[in-house]
Amino acid sequence: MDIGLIAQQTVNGLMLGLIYSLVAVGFTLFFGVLDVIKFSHGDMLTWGVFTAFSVYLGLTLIGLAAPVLILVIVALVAMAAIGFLGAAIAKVLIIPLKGAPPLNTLLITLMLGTVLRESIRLFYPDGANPKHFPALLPDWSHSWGHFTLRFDNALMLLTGLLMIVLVQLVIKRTKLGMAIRAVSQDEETARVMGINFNLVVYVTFAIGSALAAFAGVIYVLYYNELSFNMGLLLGAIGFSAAAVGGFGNIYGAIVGGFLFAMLQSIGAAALPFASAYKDVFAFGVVIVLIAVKPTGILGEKETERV
Amino acid sequence: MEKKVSALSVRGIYTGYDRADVIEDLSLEVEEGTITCLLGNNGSGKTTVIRSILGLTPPRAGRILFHDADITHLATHKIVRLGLASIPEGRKVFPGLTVEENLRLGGYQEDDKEVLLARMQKVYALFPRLEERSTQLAGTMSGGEQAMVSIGRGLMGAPKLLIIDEPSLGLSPLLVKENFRIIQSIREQNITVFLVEQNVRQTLAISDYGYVLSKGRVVAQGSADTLRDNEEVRQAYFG
Amino acid sequence: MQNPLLSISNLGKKFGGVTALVDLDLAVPRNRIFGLIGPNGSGKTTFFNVVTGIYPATSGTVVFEKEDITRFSPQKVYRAGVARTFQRSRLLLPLSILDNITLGDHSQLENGLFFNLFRRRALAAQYRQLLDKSRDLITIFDPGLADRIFEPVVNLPMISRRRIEICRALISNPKLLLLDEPSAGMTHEETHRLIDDILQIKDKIADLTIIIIEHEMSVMERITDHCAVLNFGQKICEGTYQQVAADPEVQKAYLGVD
Amino acid sequence: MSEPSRTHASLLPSVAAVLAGAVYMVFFLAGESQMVVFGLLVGAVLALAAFKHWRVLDAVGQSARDHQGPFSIVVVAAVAAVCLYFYDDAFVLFLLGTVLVYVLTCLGLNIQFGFVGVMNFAGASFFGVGCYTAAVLTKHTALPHLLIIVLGGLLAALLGFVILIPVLKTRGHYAALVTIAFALLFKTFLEVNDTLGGPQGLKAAGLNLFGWDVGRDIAIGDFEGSFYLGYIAVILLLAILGFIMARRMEDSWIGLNMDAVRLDETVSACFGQSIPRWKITAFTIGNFYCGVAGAFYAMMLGYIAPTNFTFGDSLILLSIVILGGLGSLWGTVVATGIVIIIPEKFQVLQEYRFLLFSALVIAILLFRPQGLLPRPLRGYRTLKSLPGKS
Amino acid sequence: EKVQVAFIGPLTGGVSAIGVGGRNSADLAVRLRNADPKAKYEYELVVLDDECKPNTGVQVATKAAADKKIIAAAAHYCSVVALAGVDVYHKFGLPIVVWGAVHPDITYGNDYKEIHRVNGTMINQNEVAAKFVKELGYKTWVNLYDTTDYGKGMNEYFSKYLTANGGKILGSFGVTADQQDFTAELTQAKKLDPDVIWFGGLTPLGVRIRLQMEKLGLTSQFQSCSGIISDAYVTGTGELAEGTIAFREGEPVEHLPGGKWFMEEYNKAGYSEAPDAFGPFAFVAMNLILDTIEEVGPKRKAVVKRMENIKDYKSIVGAVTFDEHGQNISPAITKYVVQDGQWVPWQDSEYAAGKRQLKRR
Ligand SMILES: Nc1ncnc2c1ncn2[C@@H]1O[C@H](COP(=O)(O)OP(=O)(O)OP(=O)(O)O)[C@@H](O)[C@H]1O
Ligand SMILES: Nc1ncnc2c1ncn2[C@@H]1O[C@H](COP(=O)(O)OP(=O)(O)OP(=O)(O)O)[C@@H](O)[C@H]1O
Ligand SMILES: [Mg+2]
Ligand SMILES: [Mg+2]
Repeated sequence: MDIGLIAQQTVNGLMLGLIYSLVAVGFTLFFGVLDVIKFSHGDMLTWGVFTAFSVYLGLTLIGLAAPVLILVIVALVAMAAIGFLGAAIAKVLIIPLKGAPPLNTLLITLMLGTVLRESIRLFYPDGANPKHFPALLPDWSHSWGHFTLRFDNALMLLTGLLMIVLVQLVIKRTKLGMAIRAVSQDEETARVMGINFNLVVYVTFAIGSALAAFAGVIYVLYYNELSFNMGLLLGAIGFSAAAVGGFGNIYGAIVGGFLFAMLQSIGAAALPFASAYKDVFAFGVVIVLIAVKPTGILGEKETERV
Repeated sequence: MEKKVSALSVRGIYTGYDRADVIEDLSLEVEEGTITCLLGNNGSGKTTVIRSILGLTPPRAGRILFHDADITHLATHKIVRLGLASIPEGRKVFPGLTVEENLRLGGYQEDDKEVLLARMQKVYALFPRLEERSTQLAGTMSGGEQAMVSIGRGLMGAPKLLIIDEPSLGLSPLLVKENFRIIQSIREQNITVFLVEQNVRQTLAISDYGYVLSKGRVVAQGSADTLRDNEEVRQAYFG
Repeated sequence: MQNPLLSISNLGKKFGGVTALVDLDLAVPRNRIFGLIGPNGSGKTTFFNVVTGIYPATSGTVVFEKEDITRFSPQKVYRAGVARTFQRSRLLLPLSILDNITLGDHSQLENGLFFNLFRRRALAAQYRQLLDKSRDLITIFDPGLADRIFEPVVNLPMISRRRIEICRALISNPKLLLLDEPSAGMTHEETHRLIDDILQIKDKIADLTIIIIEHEMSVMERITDHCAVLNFGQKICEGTYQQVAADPEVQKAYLGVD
Repeated sequence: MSEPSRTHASLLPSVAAVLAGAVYMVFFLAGESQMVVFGLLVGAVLALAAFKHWRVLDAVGQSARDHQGPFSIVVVAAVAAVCLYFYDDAFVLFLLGTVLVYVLTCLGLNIQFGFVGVMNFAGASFFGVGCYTAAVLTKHTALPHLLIIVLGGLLAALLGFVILIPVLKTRGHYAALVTIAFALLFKTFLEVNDTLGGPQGLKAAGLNLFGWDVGRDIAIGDFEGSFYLGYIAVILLLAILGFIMARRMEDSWIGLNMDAVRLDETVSACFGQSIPRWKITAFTIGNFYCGVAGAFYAMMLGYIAPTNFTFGDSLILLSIVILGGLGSLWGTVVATGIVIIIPEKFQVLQEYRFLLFSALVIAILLFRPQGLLPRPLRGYRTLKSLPGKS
Repeated sequence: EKVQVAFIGPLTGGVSAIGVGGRNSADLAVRLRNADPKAKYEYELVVLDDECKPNTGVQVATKAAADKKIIAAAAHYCSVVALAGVDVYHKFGLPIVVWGAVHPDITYGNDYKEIHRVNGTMINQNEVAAKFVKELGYKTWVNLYDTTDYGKGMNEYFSKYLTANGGKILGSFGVTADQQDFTAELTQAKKLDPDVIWFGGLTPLGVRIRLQMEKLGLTSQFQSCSGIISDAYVTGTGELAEGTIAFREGEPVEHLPGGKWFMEEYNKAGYSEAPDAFGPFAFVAMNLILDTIEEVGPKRKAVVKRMENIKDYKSIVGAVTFDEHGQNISPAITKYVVQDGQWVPWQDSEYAAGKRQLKRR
């Protein structure tokens, strides 16, 4: 295979990996704070994207024309709105269930995902059909043979990674981060330390959900398309990435996300069988990896002793 | 006569878990600057009293006052922020956090890094083992080492009232003695102590006042000396 | 020593940088109560964990009944006749007292799929037998618990849980019983009742050796025939309780007599 | 020493409850209009709330637990009666048959998840293995169909071994990942690959039992009933068998061992349990249930395709198990009824039905976090009633 | 006397837009009929959701077929579901008219008299398509198709006719129906540098592929099939839709007098969703059912018998004539191209007139 092609596939894989990673970081956060899988995470992303789209339409309606300004507003509003939604979900659905078996949370967020998805399909104008999201970043690009490097891709990649680093810093370096980790270990004792449990959960869900919206904005800038069920598979892959990287570890989510994207790219481009098998290949490798490293690549350390 | 100030006042509380009440019509006072102890058999409800005070299992009826502020239905973190810290029963450390992180969480209310560092040094001086193992995950420490973490974490705060639930559980005799010395020194820093312990002889030796709990009710109370001489208490706890 | 039940030689255990056991040599005689004491973090629990196969030994050997069990899995150690309790009580909280005790008798039960699904009458017979056995056992410790044998253990206070845990370890008639701080958190009176119960059981079961870890010295004094003291994973002293308690090193490191 | 001193409850409340349930089902299933269906649904919720308030439900539960055997027989009789009531309504019978198929499947998942704690997010895949087995074998071989149903179960169990190693090595969410990956992989594999019909799927022959073509309408004397009665008879029998086996498993040392493995692997190991053994047992038996149910379903349905075995379908199966209450066998039965029948009854709502259904499940979970019928403590009740020397 | 007729289609899930559009169109047919004073009966439409899943399909098929009050049904957009349902309809004797599913076997895979179809099969469409694009002068193709029955079938027939006509397929990629990222496949395609990228599948994927082609700087002509002929494709791709070519059975609705009338009535009725690509077919299917019932009365057997020889039935998608399998044999295939944000029949377009150029010609 020639270099240009490889370079192109690498960039493709990086972009895909970034999106997966961003989704996976969200899963890791929720898992980190409440030990729950939030299966509606992918659909939160969809809501983020549709919020962004609506804001975009609104802004163009009032005549705003500067694309970069639009983009910034769109992204901020989407993140704020979905962050708020995430906190609200935590309040109404997650915290009331914290005494119940953890699987109930899984089921309830699963159902919530359906509610979110179906609401868009049914109540968003023409929600059942895919929509076009305009390119808001300048479309400068440069080509070398089969390889086209686009400025906007590079920018997105950078912002995305920056975002992840930011979240990582918040978790590792701030009091909030410590509170999040304490809450995940032992809710009651955390409260006895003076930590406001509910607040920590709200904030975590807000951050995780805002991150989903952010991932959504990146997604839609990259693919220029949105549809009501885009979050479904993205959620499943994000979860897989978080797990294969090792839950509770943000670097694990990154590793998992890029790994998954890489596997899919290899499956589609470099292996002799049909490209449709790429998911079979990627998930197959994931199963094998988990068999070898049962708590993910950067797995959690064993903390239990007898 | 010196004026007595009540740091904690529990008035006629009823507390239970799912069904029956474990605590029935229980009242007690903890005077400021004293060590007050709560004695009782296993399962008599001592921990439940503490949970009620901390708002973890709020009482069904009755009132709890902390320095005259009604904390009966306050959220735990708010109660704690009023100046009430605790060393919980059963070495409840954060297993997945390191020893140092556990200690830092004990000083969660304190923002001044210097102060925290000084306190941590003090804890390390008391329990050198913790300094040695500051990066070990607390969950992998031995039983007694976890007790040290839990006590050290309690010392990291600067409360007005410290509630301690069976601190010497699983500590070696040497450390048990050390532990009682620490509690005494806490009082000397003008921190009120409310203590639950099974080690009755030593507890009464350092306490000012005590309550004896049986099946969720106070069955005896008095100054430490009177309790020590109480025949029933002797039988049950000294053998 | 003639024919010890358990003999440990050269046993070592490391956790990363932490050395929990170093070159430990021990011989535990049959039919005795053997005490293990030592400061916090000196490796006592780790010793239990290595013997029962939860942690693999880093070096050395564990010989039980002339069989080298160093590399045995926990299951095999149990089948060889070693039962234990845990420093932090580990019961199956949602299950009933009966279930928790029954679990200890795993080796005596028929666990085959066919037997359990289709030979229901034989199973029922086994069940009744076990029910009686469990009741009798728990009655020794606390008759009150025998009446509540179908209730979940989650609501029980710690003392009851510890008793149930000991019953769980005893029901299979092990040759070696490992008790890790059984009296922790009990009052004086409760502790001594527990010791009475243990001694009573010990009398009933002909061939039972017990290793007990305790920080409550009155217990050690009353119940042990022989004691070993660990410090920093090493044995620093061995003998009767009176002997080890008189040892200056033990006093300094552990008892705090100044 | 005696049992906890509680008087034996009478059988009456539970029988009354089953009868009421059966009558309700008849009305609910026969209800056509939007108004009737909603009225019945709201009525049921209100009635349950009221009964709960008056402690009627406790009495029913106690009565049912004290009389396992008779209670179960009454339930089966009631189900049979409801089916016979709709003897010529092919659609209602088909729906009831589907419910029974899912009951069997979810019992299997409950053994895996509720008993031993292995979360299986690929239930629909193993179900699908059964379906495909039936479709292929009925077409290409002359094997007796009953044998094919069993083979469906065996093959599903066998395929489970593909992911056995990671399932054994992992716990919790990591184990979930393994089965999720398997579910996604399985469906894609079926679609991409043409040997098993590809995305278009396969036809499956109808069930034929020892020369009895179950797909033919039933005529006995003057009685003329839909052929689905035959299918229901068969699947009812299979479901009962599955239920009895699961119940026996629960009330035996196996159930105890599985509970122990689920709750604390370290303790289990220290008391001689082989953790892999019980995980493999539960996983394999559970998949066997799925496969058997699948094989039967393919024959009843007549046509199968990969889109029936998606990750989403697995999630529905798992929802049933959680909704019913983990490890609760009767809970599974009730939850299956709700999850299968209500969306169908919501057909009048057309495109809004999934939305409402999801909202309904959320509401149930919020108000009933332990599941509809939480699993009672093991009381070895099925053993106690057995005669025998002790 | 109230007569019940049914509509079955996917109202939930990924292709629900088409299903809901079809439902509205069928509903329109019934409404118009009920408003018609000459109508002999009053009709009631029973709507059932098959979710585009065969098991649900069989379930609702059974529901409709077992309900003797329902005389006939306009059914199915998804081929798998139709294939799963035909046995049920036959068993219970319910006449159906398929309004969207394109798999040949639905009609040709059996001899059931109850099954009819107003739209064409994927065979006709691809035969015409292959010939047409070859004649436009293109030489090389890269095929992408989704691995559903629809995409795979399309790929099979298109490839067959294309190679028969001398076209060269440089590579073909199956993709899963919920796939979002096609950059890996398209990068490969870019290297192969074909004249045309052909896609067999439905709108959502079509949109994604067209957009991602642009991302990667792929300048080949984009060609697809009936699955993407929808307003959603145009709105989803924006300006990039321009010049996309695709094919659909039936005469161009907008050409037939009935077509305009249909759109007017549809808008008048005030449905909140568009009829979408197959709305007209659903309308025709339902109308055919209603006409037949009017003619022979509300009896299933009579309807089946009458439908055996439907010939030159005038409809908004052209004349309908059933062959012995119930397949409409007269569907002309219309070639479409997107021009200024509209699907325009090729012959009316500026492309045909030579005013605009497709890519790479
Ligand atoms: N979470 C709970 N749910 C139900 N009952 C409980 C719970 N916690 C404690 N109990 C019951 O409440 C009673 C009092 O328990 P509590 O822990 O307060 O006693 P305690 O005096 O602290 O005993 P210990 O010396 O064991 O610490 C006991 O009978 C116990 O079984
Ligand atoms: N899983 C583990 N990982 C790391 N270190 C461990 C682990 N388990 C034990 N240790 C360390 O090994 C040492 C011995 O621990 P052990 O639990 O055996 O002590 P112990 O003698 O039982 O003490 P205690 O009386 O306090 O229970 C301790 O310092 C402990 O921190
Ligand atoms: Mg207590
Ligand atoms: Mg220990």
